[in-house]
Amino acid sequence: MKTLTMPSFGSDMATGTLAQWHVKAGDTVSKGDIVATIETMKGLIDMEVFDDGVIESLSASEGQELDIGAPIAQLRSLNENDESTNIVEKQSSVKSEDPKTNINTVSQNKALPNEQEKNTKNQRVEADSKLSQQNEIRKRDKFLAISPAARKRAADLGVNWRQLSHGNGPEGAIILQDIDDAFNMAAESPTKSKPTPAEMMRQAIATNVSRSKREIPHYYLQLDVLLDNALDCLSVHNANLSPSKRILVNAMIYSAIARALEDFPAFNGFYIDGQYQPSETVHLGHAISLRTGGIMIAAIRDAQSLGVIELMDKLRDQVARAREGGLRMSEVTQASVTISSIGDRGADSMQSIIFPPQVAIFGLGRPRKMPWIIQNAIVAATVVSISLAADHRVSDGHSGARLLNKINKLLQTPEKLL
Amino acid sequence: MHTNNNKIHMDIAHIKFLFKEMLRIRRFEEKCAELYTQEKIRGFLHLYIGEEAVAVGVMQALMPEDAVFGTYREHGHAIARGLSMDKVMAEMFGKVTGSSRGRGGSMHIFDVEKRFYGGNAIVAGALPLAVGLALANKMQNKNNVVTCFFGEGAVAEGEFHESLNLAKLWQLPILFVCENNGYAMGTALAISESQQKIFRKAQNYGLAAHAVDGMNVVEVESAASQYCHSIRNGEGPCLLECNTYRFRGHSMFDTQLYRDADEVEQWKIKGPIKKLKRWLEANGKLAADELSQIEDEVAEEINKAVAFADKSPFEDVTDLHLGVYAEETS
Amino acid sequence: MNNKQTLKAVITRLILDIAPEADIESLDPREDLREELDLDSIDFMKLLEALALETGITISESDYDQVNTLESMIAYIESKK
Amino acid sequence: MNDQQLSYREALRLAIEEAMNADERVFLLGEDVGNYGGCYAVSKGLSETFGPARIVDTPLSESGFVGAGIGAAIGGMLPIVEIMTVNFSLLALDQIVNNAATIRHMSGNQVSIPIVIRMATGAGKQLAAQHSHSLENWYAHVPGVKVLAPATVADARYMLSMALKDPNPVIFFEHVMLYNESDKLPVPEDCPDMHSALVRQSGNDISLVTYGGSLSKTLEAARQLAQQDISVEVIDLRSLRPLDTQTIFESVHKTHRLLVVDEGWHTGSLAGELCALVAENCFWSLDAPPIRVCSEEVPIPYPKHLEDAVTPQVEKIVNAVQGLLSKETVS
Repeated sequence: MKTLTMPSFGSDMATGTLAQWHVKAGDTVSKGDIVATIETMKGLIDMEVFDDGVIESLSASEGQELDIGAPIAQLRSLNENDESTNIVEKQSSVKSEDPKTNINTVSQNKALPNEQEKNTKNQRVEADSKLSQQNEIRKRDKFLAISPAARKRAADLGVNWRQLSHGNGPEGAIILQDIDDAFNMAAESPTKSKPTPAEMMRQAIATNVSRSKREIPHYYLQLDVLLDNALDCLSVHNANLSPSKRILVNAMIYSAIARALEDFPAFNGFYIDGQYQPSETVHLGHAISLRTGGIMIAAIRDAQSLGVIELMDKLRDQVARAREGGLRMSEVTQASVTISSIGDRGADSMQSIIFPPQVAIFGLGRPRKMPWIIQNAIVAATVVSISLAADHRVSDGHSGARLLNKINKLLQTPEKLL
Repeated sequence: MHTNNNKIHMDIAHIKFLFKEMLRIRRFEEKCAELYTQEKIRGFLHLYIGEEAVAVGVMQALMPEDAVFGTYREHGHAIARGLSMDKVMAEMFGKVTGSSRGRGGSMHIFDVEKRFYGGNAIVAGALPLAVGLALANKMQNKNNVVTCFFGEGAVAEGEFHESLNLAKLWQLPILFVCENNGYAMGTALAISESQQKIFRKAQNYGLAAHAVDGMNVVEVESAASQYCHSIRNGEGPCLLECNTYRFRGHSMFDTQLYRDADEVEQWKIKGPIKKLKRWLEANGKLAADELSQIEDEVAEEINKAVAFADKSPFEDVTDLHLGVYAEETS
Repeated sequence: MNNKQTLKAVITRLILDIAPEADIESLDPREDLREELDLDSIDFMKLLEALALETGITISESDYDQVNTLESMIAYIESKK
Repeated sequence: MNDQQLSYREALRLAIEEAMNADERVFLLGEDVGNYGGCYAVSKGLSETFGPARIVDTPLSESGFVGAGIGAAIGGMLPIVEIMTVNFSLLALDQIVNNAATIRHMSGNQVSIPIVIRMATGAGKQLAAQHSHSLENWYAHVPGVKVLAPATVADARYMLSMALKDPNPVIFFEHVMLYNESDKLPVPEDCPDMHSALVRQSGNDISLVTYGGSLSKTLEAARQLAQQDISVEVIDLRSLRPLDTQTIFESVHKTHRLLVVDEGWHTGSLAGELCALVAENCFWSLDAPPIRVCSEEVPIPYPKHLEDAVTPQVEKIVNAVQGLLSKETVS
């Protein structure tokens, strides 16, 4: 059985109307006979049949409009199993064929025409409303024209071009020369002296910590941790090493913290635009105090996978480079959690402020001798206070406490950390 | 087929060959019509049904080294010139295995090995090209004939007059073949040309020219052979006007309001294939089983071509820029 | 320049290498070296390393508390010479 | 003989003569190229040397003989077609765009069309609107052809030789005001690859990009601007398709400013294309909008004072640069 379908007479023809049948069910037809007349936008065109056979049934009525390819009649060919005539049916037509790479796929992956029109219509509505908002904004603050090159130069030199009242370009537009002048003027004039690097850093720290305090709901926990096992382990290890190879106890504590964090993703990641994104690895930021004032946070990448020796080398290297201003941009910006240590001459304990967009910060007090109860007996012990400040939007005290205990447990078996 | 003292003696085997060649074109074009209504072939499709005798007749007079320029109604030219149906069909399917990598479609079939320099969608657009190729042959002392097909519509274009003048001015080895089918799309010859005898226009430019019954393949072949013979003797360009008729519309989307149905029927009776079949049968040279065997062979060749075209891949979009310039070809 | 003074000069130079802005002149030799000059543990280790190279004396971890001041550091090294 | 002078037209003739001597397939066809010696005397004397079979005078059938040239290229010849001026080439646009530029790609890379089509172009001889067009950009718009515009005697001499060795159809524009220019006898080293632009003068404040007949005006404007210590970089495109965008971008990244001098009309000009390319690729280096000095949007008028008012002139270029640098001139 072969289906006769509404024929296409041109690519711009989507439908056709069956104006008139010239055959009825039961009629025999031969190849080339005109079986119907089709009404198109250009007028009437005869439709021929391409096979000999007998009309089985007509499925479209006169005057009916149908899509191209829609069935309009059934034709029983003379020898029912005549393979050759319906070879064409088995192959899928060019349009519906889905070849891997062809010129059609370029058009296929566009949305269907009418959806596409719908999208562009409501895009246009959105665009108009956005435009009117921008005009509002622009009216409000004076629109300052600046050339692209000047904008780039201002960014490079750290000049805030918005403070310039006008420029030397057309209609007062700000151009390169204005940026260079502003930069040089700031450098030369003693009164309005250019902020020294230290002052700029202080300003940066100020804005950062105040923002952190304002936005992040901190909660604080603190735990005193016995250090004697770690110290004994280290003194054995450092015994016959030259000073520059010796391991500091802080490196041991950092390593314990980094490994513990592997099981506590809520304390190692980034909170950005209302969304928390845990970090797959621990980039352990540690605060390095600079002799000229201020601190820098350097990140030890993948700290959880480093042995204490390796971690110590990284620590020593980063501190040295930080003090020579040689830290790489990536090292300064990529910490996923931070540790701030008061050092062995500081206070007993320290609570810190989280560095956004991180969600936790540890504070180490100075290792100190104090009485300690072991199996109901008082002994002299060396203890360090480890504090944890964390973001209550992401974690809660209970899991923070379990984290501190995990760190404590790791520090009691120091040889595993080496 | 052999020509002596330029009187053509046709043996029966050759006449049957002509019959089958015309039938191959006829059935090929009918299959194209079917595939077009099923949206397998897109773009414009101009069928050669009714004019088969012209292409088949003229091609017998050509050598492999001779060149052919077709028109956009070129399937008959291509098949009669010996291009494979597979490549022609694949070209209309837009497939990379097509004669022009699928980039030209029905109106731009190229096959340089067969010296077939394409159809051309600009009416009379190819006439100057043919003149140029003939000029190159002459300058390189190649004694080949360039054949340029065009419809009677082309004679209204300036390029027809410029080309015929250049051809005669430079005594070029070129055979112009005018397929006068009476209509330039919807414009009858009578309402577009003061002088409707196209060969007279050529005679005015000094070309040897005359008209033949374009429905009689034998007459077309003998006329074309005589002209090619004189061209190869250096007697300059010729024009052969073949009075013929297209049984289908200008293209697939044509309501044919410009002519009435019985005129078409009249011409169908004088159709080239029907005429030759009647002659062969009358002389007992074409038995019924032999005819159906020919039909089966033709149908098989066509179905193989459709299958080949259908399963061929499209050109990869990343090759889009290949061939814009010579250096970017691979 | 007797032995003590040469040792003091050496230690002072090594400290300045590590902390160039350190105010050595006003340093009370009996005050805690690290406290006064704000040397953290890494700086202190670099100092001991430099001293070991310069004087051939390596100060072990257990002896750290014997070298807390400038004076005690000089005495410790002299005793080991 | 080092002070021997060579004119722009003689340079073209040398290139044609050299190619025709070297290869039998090279021949010249066009209106009045033979007996008349060429309407701008480029082919004077060639007919005596090579004979009418290779220096072919054609009837006034631009579509016919340009199409024939293209057909001859298909047939294995290396034709040079001379169209008297770009103004008459409009009759042959169909053959150039639909056949020469298209057939290689459309035939699936089977057909090669090695042809050079030469045309005079531009205004300045008071020939009025129909004989003064600058339509290089119409051809530079079409993929499949190359478009060259030599502005100097050396470029005329050696870019034509390179074009004649190129396997693609090349449209070769000769500005009418250049034919009489002369310069010392060029040597091949004077002429880099035909596809690359050339920094005729380096500078730091602004990049002036131009081609063909406008180069001399641009260099004169640069000279005058130098006196007001404005350092101008002048770039001669030489090839209009393909465009040597690398040289242009490097210059704009350095100077931060672009002015294009183009004798075509503003709308749809090659200068417009250059400004778009620079805006897209050098946006963050721009310290001023990329601007153009083109012809006024009127048919080129006959009288000298009007023709000069319409077409790019040195003063217009100087004023445009000053406006851009917002440095008021002293005078």
